[in-house]
Amino acid sequence: MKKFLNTAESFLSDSLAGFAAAHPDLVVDADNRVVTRARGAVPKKVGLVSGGGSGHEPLHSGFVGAGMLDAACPGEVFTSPVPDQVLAAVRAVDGGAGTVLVVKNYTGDVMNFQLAAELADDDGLRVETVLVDDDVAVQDSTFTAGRRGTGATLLVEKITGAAAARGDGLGAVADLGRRVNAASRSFAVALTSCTTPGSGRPGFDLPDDEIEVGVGIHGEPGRRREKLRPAREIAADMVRAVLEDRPLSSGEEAIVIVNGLGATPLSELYLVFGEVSSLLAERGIRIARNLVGNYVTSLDMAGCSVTVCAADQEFLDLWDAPVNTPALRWGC
Amino acid sequence: MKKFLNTAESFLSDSLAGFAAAHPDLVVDADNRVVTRARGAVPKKVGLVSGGGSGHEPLHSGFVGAGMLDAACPGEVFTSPVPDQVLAAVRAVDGGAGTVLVVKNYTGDVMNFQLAAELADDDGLRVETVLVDDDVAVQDSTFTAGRRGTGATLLVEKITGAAAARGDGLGAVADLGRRVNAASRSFAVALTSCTTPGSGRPGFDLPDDEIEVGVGIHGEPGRRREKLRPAREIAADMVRAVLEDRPLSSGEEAIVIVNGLGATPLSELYLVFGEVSSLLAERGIRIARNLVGNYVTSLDMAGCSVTVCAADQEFLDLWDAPVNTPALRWGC
Amino acid sequence: MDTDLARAWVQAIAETVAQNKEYLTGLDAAIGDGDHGANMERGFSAALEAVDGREAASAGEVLATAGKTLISRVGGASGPLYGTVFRTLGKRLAAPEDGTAALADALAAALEGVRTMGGAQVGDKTMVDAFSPAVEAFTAASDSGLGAAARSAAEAAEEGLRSTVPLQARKGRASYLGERSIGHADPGAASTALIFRALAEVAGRG
Amino acid sequence: MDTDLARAWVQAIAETVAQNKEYLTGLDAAIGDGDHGANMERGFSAALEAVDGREAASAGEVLATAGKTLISRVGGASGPLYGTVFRTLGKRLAAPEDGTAALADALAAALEGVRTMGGAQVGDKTMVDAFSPAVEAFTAASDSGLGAAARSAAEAAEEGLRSTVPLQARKGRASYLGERSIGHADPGAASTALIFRALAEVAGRG
Ligand SMILES: Nc1ncnc2c1ncn2[C@@H]1O[C@H](COP(=O)(O)OP(=O)(O)O)[C@@H](O)[C@H]1O
Ligand SMILES: Nc1ncnc2c1ncn2[C@@H]1O[C@H](COP(=O)(O)OP(=O)(O)O)[C@@H](O)[C@H]1O
Ligand SMILES: [Mg+2]
Ligand SMILES: [Mg+2]
Ligand SMILES: [Mg+2]
Ligand SMILES: [Mg+2]
Repeated sequence: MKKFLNTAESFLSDSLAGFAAAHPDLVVDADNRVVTRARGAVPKKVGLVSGGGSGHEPLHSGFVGAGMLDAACPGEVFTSPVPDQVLAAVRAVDGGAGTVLVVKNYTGDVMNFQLAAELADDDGLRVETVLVDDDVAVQDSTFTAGRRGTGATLLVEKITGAAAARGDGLGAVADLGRRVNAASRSFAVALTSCTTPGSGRPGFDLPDDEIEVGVGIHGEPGRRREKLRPAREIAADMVRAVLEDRPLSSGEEAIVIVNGLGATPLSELYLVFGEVSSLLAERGIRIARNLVGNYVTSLDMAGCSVTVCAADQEFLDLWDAPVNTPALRWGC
Repeated sequence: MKKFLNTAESFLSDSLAGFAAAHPDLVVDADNRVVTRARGAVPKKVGLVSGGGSGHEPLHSGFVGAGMLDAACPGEVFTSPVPDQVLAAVRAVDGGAGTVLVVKNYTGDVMNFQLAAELADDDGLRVETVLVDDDVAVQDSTFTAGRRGTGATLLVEKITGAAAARGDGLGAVADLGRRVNAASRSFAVALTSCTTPGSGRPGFDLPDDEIEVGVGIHGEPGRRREKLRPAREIAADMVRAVLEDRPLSSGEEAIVIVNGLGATPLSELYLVFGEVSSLLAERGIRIARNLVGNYVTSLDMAGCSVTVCAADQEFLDLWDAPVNTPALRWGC
Repeated sequence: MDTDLARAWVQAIAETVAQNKEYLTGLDAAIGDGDHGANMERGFSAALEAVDGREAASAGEVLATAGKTLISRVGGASGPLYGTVFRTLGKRLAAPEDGTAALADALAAALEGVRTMGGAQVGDKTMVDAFSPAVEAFTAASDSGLGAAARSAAEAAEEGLRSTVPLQARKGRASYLGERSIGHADPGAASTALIFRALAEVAGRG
Repeated sequence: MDTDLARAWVQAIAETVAQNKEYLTGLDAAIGDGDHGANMERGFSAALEAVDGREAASAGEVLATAGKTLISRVGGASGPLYGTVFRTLGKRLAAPEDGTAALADALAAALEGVRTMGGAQVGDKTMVDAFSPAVEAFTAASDSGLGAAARSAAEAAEEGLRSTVPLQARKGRASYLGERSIGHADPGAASTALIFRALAEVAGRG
């Protein structure tokens, strides 16, 4: 394993210390492992908290700031945060209007955020949870853990963040988040695995001509292994998987994210975006907004995900609303 | 080689097509391979053009936009652009006030931009060149090719871009660029090599416990090979190399960039930034501004560079000035 | 179960998960995300510290402390689940005179807690596949005393662990792999087996 | 040199650099940035297309077209340098009656152009290390006719290429490696050797 770190044990706290040094306009509570905006709770604004295992940077800490999250709770690498962390975050951001928790659908995240919500309830704090489960590579069934939350998390956090900023109430923000999630689908392909500081070894080994198709963001193997093919064909498979699950008609508008998993150069992500945009154009689907870059990553995994969100005008307006965070910034 | 591409030959044009699709507010001239702002030449504003081999994205195309570059000329991967490209860019952005060319100090870039400058002169266009050569890993001597241009390119492009936007004249913008370059030093370390689409093989092989110290941004080996050590020690070596060449006194202010070379996760870059910021704090140097992320990359190389720029108030004001490009955006 | 035994159990678990960290992580890397070893080590070393640093009136108090610590320190799926196990045991073993039969009942309640929280059934390829047969075996053998019951439970848990290998996962991260989860043992079932083996060891000492 | 020979030379270079693309790239990957093969192939295939698609009154016109095309299509260090070489040859070989002595002078001027543009001397581990001895050898043998002069130049260029191996680079990308550039042949010297060998071949045919 080759990484810039001091010890595997101190990786997260050292990295958070650097994050704190780089962003003096944010507050990093190193003990509780909570990142908040400098101003703290905003009276009457719905608070927005997310979190999850670390290793997906800039998600979630990089999305704390005006117009997006009020707080992020980074867990250990690939390990959901503990309820105490989430509770500390809720307490820090609650301005009296309640707090929305954006939770990616993983058993651990769901349970820990659920415990936190119960603790918050004990404190008399109102909390609503929005579960993100956009990854169509995973079978969706009540008999399984259901779909993973991946790229759509960014969409939910941005759009609900804007709604909270304009003064929407707790129920409205949560409902909006659920609508964004329901309108979004993702699919990812990996060229390599990734290595956690703790394990020191890649999650899987891939020959030099094979890819993992349908991977998540935790270095786990995907649904199947395939030979490497031209980007055009891989993109076509990703777009097909996404649109089969949530068809968009000709004339509909979409927000599209081509997201790098960590080690894939921007030039390749743009190339994939070019293919995706041609494929959607062929179907008459209009890409109203897009994002190309590393946003929801999986440590040093090479690969990318494609997220398509069927966007109505409200989504687009809230997407365009000002945002000022380390990793997403416009309009301000 | 595992990359998202169709063919090695079409890599650059496919990637540029995706860039064009992703950024409808920019104009990509696919024939000339020139990226410009939608508005074209701004009357009386000094034009700012940069370019170089591709593979360093977001540099340079990702820095085209208000407050930064007027045009970028992406060459083939790791190959400087041809004079025709640069000339087309100069023609496109010249608003009558002349054009500054920001050129990284590589033999190929210097010669091709020089030829372009001569052609522009034949056209009656006024052109000034700012050469960036910040990499202290390379011996600086008139008998050699001199130092490479790396991370400081971003500083020069941002700060001169702001100066051009506020209406500074040709000579003033060029001089400012030279001052920024003179105040900046960089040093980089690689954990892995990178693979160009054309060659299909990494530039060098590194055992799992070794790093290349003093690398550039073209996959070439560095000055020496070392055992992997804790990030704290590697950061100390980088900071020492930079400050030995351009000492900063206690109390001085700096703009610091911890830049990923392409495949290094943000969490590790923040960790390195944390170490760098402790090391500078020990010396009483104040980090007035910072940037942590992938800005001047080397395809899929894992590694990072540290750039320190001794900043006066003018640099800081121009750094803070609004910028609206795909990869750098604030204040607007 | 008295406080000493409860402490000894927590200590034995802390030791065995530390020794088996790589093993648990390796299982989790194959079909999960490779953190189960680290999660268990972090959790039980913290739990041990917590119970060691604190007077307790009953085994239940010791185990409740361990459970709360697991919830506060582990995260992931295993944190709340094992946290629930030990908090439930804690609640149920409040009386100093609680014996093997009471422990059997408490373990059954703990299993119920895991099932309620995670929704997994036997056959879903989770810790339940080891926990459930272990509780059954413990209950069946509880008349023969703690040592025998715990040994029997540990064997059943290990058998349950082996039974996860051919299964396709329906819960937890391994479920994302679909058919590709077949052929691997479940990491949580493996840690459950360690937990029951640790109980058998400390019970055997007495 | 007549127009046919000039065209044949450009074609022979295009063929040999295409065949040796991997070889040139490999040399460049070791001490540079791994694009020299692609650069040379892109440049000379474009040059060949340009000279084939165009009537020319003299060898000079053919070579000037090749030179301009190299400048417009290659980029990198080799584009302007080889572009200068062929543009200079083009300027100097304007008269149809230009013979071997004129070519010798033109080659010397081309070398001077490379030196002026790149600032490299013999011993700096660049194409100059192959080009300079090739020009000397060509000039020395120019009385013996084009074929003999070109063969002698090709041998000198190849000898010059070998001489770059023990050198430490002072110009071009390889200079960034300092002492680590020692032990590798210079890619530009290798392509220069191919260019002179191509001249020897087409001259030998006539
Ligand atoms: N719904 C569930 N019910 C019971 N046990 C579960 C459930 N989901 C996961 N587990 C157990 O948790 C184990 C994984 O724990 P761990 O790796 O620590 O957490 P995570 O999966 O969050 O990384 C699995 O091997 C499985 O035994
Ligand atoms: N200053 C120089 N003078 C002469 N030749 C040079 C100079 N710099 C580089 N070269 C030649 O150019 C070759 C590299 O060409 P190429 O790889 O195509 O360009 P780049 O170095 O820009 O990638 C080197 O091997 C060397 O022979
Ligand atoms: Mg986990
Ligand atoms: Mg090059
Ligand atoms: Mg796990
Ligand atoms: Mg080269």
